[in-house]
Amino acid sequence: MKYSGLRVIKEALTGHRGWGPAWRDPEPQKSYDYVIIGGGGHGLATAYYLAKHFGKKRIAVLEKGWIGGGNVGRNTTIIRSNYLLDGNEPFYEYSLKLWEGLEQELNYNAMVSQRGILNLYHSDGQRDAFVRRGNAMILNGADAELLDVDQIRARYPFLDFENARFPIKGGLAQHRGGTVRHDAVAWGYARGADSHGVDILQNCEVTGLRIEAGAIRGVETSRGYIGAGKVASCVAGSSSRVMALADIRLPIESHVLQAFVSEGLKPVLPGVITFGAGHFYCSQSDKGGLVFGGDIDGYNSYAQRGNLPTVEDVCESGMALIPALGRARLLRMWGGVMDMSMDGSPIIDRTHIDGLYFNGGWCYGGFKATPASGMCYAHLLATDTPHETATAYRLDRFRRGRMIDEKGVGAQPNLH
Amino acid sequence: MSQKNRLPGGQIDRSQNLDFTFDGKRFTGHPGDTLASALMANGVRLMGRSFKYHRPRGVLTSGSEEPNALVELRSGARQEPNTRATTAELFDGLEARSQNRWPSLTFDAMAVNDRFSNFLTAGFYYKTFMWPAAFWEKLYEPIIRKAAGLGSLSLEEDPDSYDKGYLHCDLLIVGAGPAGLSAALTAGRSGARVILADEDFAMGGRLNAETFAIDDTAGAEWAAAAVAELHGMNNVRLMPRTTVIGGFDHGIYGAVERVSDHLPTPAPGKSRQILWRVYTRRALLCAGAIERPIAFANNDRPGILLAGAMRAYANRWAATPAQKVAVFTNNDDGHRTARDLMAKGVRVAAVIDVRPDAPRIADCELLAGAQVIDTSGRLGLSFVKLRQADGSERIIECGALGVSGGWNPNVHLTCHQRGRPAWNPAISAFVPGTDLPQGQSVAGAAAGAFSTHAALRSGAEQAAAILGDLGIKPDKARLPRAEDAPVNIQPFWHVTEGRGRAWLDQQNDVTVKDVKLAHQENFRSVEHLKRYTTLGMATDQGKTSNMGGLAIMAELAGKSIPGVGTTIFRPPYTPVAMGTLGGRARGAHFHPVRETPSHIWAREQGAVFVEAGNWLRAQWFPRPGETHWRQSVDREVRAVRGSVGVCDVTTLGKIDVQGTDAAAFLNKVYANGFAKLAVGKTRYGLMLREDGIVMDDGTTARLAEDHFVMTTTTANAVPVYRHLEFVRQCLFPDMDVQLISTTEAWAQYAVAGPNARKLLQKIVDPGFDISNEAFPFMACGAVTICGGLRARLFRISFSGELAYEIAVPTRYGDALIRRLMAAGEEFDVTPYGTEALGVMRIEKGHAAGNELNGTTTALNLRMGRMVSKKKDAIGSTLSERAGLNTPDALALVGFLPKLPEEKVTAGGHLMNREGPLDAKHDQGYVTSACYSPILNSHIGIGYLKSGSERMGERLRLVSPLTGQNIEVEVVSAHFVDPEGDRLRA
Amino acid sequence: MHDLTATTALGGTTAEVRDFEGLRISECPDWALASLASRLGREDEVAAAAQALLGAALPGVGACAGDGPVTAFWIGPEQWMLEAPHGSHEDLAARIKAAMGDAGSVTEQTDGWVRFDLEGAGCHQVLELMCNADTRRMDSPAATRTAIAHQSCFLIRRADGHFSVIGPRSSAQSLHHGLIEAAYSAL
Amino acid sequence: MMIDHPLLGPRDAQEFTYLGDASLIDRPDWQAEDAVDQFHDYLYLRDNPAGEHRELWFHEVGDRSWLVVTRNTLTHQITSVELARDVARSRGRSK
Repeated sequence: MKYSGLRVIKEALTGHRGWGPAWRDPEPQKSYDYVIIGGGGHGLATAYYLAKHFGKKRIAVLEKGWIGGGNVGRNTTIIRSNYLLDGNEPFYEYSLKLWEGLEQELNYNAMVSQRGILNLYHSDGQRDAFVRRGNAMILNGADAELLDVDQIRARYPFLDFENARFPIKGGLAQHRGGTVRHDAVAWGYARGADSHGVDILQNCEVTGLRIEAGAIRGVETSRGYIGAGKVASCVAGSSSRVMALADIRLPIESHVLQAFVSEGLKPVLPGVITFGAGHFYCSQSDKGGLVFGGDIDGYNSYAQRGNLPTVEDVCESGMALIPALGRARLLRMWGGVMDMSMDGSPIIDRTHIDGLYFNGGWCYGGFKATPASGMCYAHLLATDTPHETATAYRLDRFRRGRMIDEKGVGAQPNLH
Repeated sequence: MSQKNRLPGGQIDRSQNLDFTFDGKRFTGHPGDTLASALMANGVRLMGRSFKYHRPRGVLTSGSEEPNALVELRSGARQEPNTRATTAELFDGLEARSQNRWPSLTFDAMAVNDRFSNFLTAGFYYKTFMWPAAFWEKLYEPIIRKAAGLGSLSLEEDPDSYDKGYLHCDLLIVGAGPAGLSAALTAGRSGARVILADEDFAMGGRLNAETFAIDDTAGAEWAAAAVAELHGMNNVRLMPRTTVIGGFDHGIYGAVERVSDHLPTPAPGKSRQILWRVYTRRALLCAGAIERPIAFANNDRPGILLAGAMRAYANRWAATPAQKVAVFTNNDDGHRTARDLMAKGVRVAAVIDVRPDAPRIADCELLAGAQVIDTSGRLGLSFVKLRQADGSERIIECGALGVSGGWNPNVHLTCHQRGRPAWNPAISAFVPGTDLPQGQSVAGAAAGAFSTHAALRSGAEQAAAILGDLGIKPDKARLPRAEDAPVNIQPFWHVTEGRGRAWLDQQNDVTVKDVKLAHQENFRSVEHLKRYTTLGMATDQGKTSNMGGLAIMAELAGKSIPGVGTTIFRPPYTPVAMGTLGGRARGAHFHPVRETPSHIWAREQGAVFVEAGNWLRAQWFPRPGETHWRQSVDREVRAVRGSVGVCDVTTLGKIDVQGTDAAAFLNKVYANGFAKLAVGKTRYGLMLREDGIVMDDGTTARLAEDHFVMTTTTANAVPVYRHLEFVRQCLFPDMDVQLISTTEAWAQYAVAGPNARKLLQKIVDPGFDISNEAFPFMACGAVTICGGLRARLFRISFSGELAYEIAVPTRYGDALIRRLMAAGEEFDVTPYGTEALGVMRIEKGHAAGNELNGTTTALNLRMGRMVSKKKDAIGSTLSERAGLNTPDALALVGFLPKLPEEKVTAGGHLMNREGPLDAKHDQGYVTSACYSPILNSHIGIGYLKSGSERMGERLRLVSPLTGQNIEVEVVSAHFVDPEGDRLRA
Repeated sequence: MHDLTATTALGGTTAEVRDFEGLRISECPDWALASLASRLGREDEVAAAAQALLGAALPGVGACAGDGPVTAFWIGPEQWMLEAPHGSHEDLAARIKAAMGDAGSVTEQTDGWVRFDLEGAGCHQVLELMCNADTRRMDSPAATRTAIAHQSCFLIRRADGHFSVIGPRSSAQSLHHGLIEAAYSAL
Repeated sequence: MMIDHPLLGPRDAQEFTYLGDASLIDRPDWQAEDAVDQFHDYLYLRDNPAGEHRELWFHEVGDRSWLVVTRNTLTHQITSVELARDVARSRGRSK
């Protein structure tokens, strides 16, 4: 059902009786051409583009719980394409361009809001690195601007410019960056995919992969066996668990990342801001909550909950950057399971098993990548060739010595 | 204004008056009041506006679960948005303002939203505001943002300070109601180390709000006596005004103590709040229960509150929302409210009980089997409309309505480690599940034991069981007598009849209709319901509203309530000030400051300092007349290259490596060989990560056969030490090698320049020959200076000049820098800072932080040959991977601009002179750049594809970010003295 | 004898002492420190040599030993820190090395650290705002390592109501500031 | 989290620095035919189990011991803690 201004008015006047389900809850069919494991943002986006842009049929998305219940429903909603390395920047810029057209594409208001993102720097070394990065962004067709302290003070007068332990020396801004209403991304793609015939199967957990003669045949699920031509894993933090069903070990560790929201406040922060001398980034939602986060807790975990020291570390950094936050109250903290890869960059690739595909290793950058990840994964599934912006995201890059290490910390996932 | 709704009795001190203002209006209350109770006593029912529709709202509860009565407390920099009037202790001079209304609380222009409520239903935003695309950021969103949010921040720096601390106990008891006090008495009398925490300023929990007797005394008095006894035990720590905000792994609890919030301002030196991390062996949750409302049409008018809260205001705070009230209930507990208020002389118009067989109640009309179908009254309740058992309608006049839908055990903390509550049909509520956090038990109403007797008993029993587990003999005391009324309840969630909206989440304005719409649109999982309608996402996290939403979704889906399940309870239990979680690590004290031995002296010289990690280092030393940093830095560089300069290099990491296998160990951690390094010599070492990427570099000196001193870069001192311990303990556990950091034990100065030796010869004691022959380049050894002070001398050079580093025990560092300056006068010795150091190392093409960026290999640094293939060293194997050894691999080279005055930009990208300027044609980038006063030109070093073969080639250096596009020539990175004659002089 | 004047970690020529209600916080610069670690397989020789030096056996995990001028506390497996008055033992490391020979690795640590002593009944209230050590239940004497004001410090309980905080010398100012603020807040 | 240090008893995990899978102790032979492949698997591939995980922690703010901690990644429950040096020796590592 198309959403339109007229429709909204009509429904309002007739008690909203006309609104139908945003997506169906069909029974599983015996088999599908494409089975996508994981009803998160990436899985739903993949299904949507596979059906809409590549015209594929007989597609199912299998979700062990409720769709959008993973990291797309548990993140700090930031979109940006301020990456440095050749392997990454074109992909994330492509993703940002897809965000820019998302509402019209989906006929669903995911509240894509290009409020801008500002990364602060506090040392000459950081400045040099940001200059290199900003140049890489521009040379890749993205936008970037280097701001001096006065320009930052004008926009964020309440940052600590007076008494800071690590004085702000400038910042790298991407004005096209911003935030998106995260749940709506899952719902919008689900509604779009459903309207193109994709079966979204909730409470359908994959318990096994049926592989014969080196080729995938189907998946065992909590709702029975489902045959499949191609099976595409897209389960973020659960990547290792699903791929273990095919005896595949990954260059990935699962770590918990916490995020936080404050009580609702009248507008404070116009855009997204990132502290360069500690672990803190923050934006303000349309409802008025300050949405912020910092570093991962730092140890392997599937527990979806964090520990107090990380909360304190984030809030210490928050107070160091914005001393006026002292009397704002942290309302809720939550933890998501991140698929931290060995170089901090993702993987979108085929596996050595015919018909089995893998998408993962998003670390905590997965949300902003949702549209491009879906499009590139759909491209790979439909054509068996990588999308031009995702050619570097290969499984064997570590064996070949082709790491894509933005942070330069090496094979230690908890440092990326 | 008089306290017209103040009742007799209560736990307030009428001998003292406290003056306060609400929206500028002056009122009076008493010690013991909360802001809410004082306002109620003064006849104020309207206290706030709702989030979305700006509906007038009054107090709903008497505790921290309050959704409606939120105010901006205090003013100026201390303004606290969204403060619950129900927990704010009254103090003299308290200032409070209502929120989210304009121009005033009684007339709020935004209340117009309420007229458009048909449009603003759940999910409305997702369906509209899409046309035209560009309007979202420009028009719609700004309007929405302006309207949204509740209170506002002052945006001034918080003037208060906050502490963080650690506590340890055998047993943490959360909640000091009957169960908690009973448990604390049992554990305290048994000698266990107990902490009893309660969020309230008065311990006793519901005992303070009820009229029950315990033994022969009033409950409140029994509580006071129990607290007094506990106070006398030095093994018990009583913590009122302390909210346990979360339970974390392995028995660690977070608790926030409000030290000064009941005072106008904190006392000098004292903090506003303290975050306690409590290490517990066991924890007992006695957090009681939270009453839940019943949804019916227009159930949100000021004056409609929970029955238990109405009772608490009357009994504890001697306040009533109106002189004539009614009660609407589905259980016996609601009747208590009627009885208690009547006892206080308040007229109770009727008790409306949905149960046809409701028990009689004396002196008050009981309307059994009746339901409230609507209410009326502008800005406050005037009438309630009923449907009676016989089907007739009836209107009752009353100024307040106490509503009771039953009680929910407060299971919040049992779920912080993903535990799920279980449904108990006997009380139609969720109780703690079996998957409690490690070491946690639950007692009293929190466990579903609702009567006072049951609470006292389960508290004592649980405490005794825990003590048994801990091997402490429990004290066996008689259990006091108390009421033991059973729970009689008929599950009832919402009145289906009635045309007006029935509210579930009063702060976020979520109605029964919204839940129905979510169901209709297939947002049926509880998480979808919550996210689509925002039910339970307000500042109260749905403490009074979630159950209603679940029950209605269950109805619609034809499922049981446990079948629908609950959303996840997450910390904190109540919102926590960011300042409290930040503690003292703020402003200049965000991180510790590390000062170098010459810090005080450098400050005297007027040095400009720069952060290097936590270190503060002198960046340059301005001289009178120098107006630009470049003047100072150029002078310092010329001085070093022309005569001699001194620089504090203490910050470089120093690790003492000893043992018979010390050399073999260094051979493992360095890519190049160290086994054959002679005693008394120093060698440059290249340290790789196991993935073949450069981790760090530095010089290591061999002081004896079995004794080395390794230097690391300032930034990597800690990670390198950790890595060395890993190699020692985990990879080569039988190597005889011992490690310890000595970074700060020695004050170390670089003495560099043609006159460096002459200067040092003036302070090194005569017995030591440091001539070029006796002490050549890369020599090292122990010496004494200034008449016998032990020191270490290294002939190493970062600047490329004849240079030494001299180290003395740190306490003599200040004296040594002064001595060097005095002794060096004849050479015009010049102190130089990190900038000049940087310029000189770039002139020499030495790699530093900008070059060692975590992606560079030895090959990139043109040190590929240093990676020995004849031995096993960390990183040597994986450095052989093809992708790290491509023919066009990046190589470190130098760049000279075509015009010397053209700035070379670090971070600029290199492009072929002809051809497009885009990422696809990137040839490399500049890592470091500076102005060289020696070459009288800007210079840079950086990485260039196949750099080694491209000397003399002309390239474009582009930095669109800084608007630069110049021509540069590729040259060797060794701009100055490539043969190294100077440093061997 | 050399003619260079020493400064304390806080930058003075005399030690800083601050008094509070029930607590004295004093900088203690007059102590020499040296670390000792057993070489692999030479543990017994080190133990014997240390016995002679300390007049007591080397302390076990978390413990302190010695009542003469030289005392020791445990800092890690087969690793100890030795303390002695600076005036008489500025050459502490050299003396220990002489006693150990090549059986032990010895490193001068004197100026790697700053020592603050907390004396008085208020020490527990201050320390519970500074570190996670359970100071009330700590043995006396005993030593542990703990984070204080974001710095890795040794905490030694010398006697009831007497603790030493030994932290990194370069951040003495920050450590001192933290202790002082905690004292104002707690006492 | 609390880590029950074999020497020091329960210590807050805050005092430790985490490295990762304890299999990092099993460093391959640099002279093996397929050394590069072995080192690749050693350094980059992980079981990353949802359940019992043996992992390396360094007692940074403590006694500088590397520990092998056996911890359940679903519940965070810790079932054993050993000195990494002992584990390394038991797995045949020496010089």
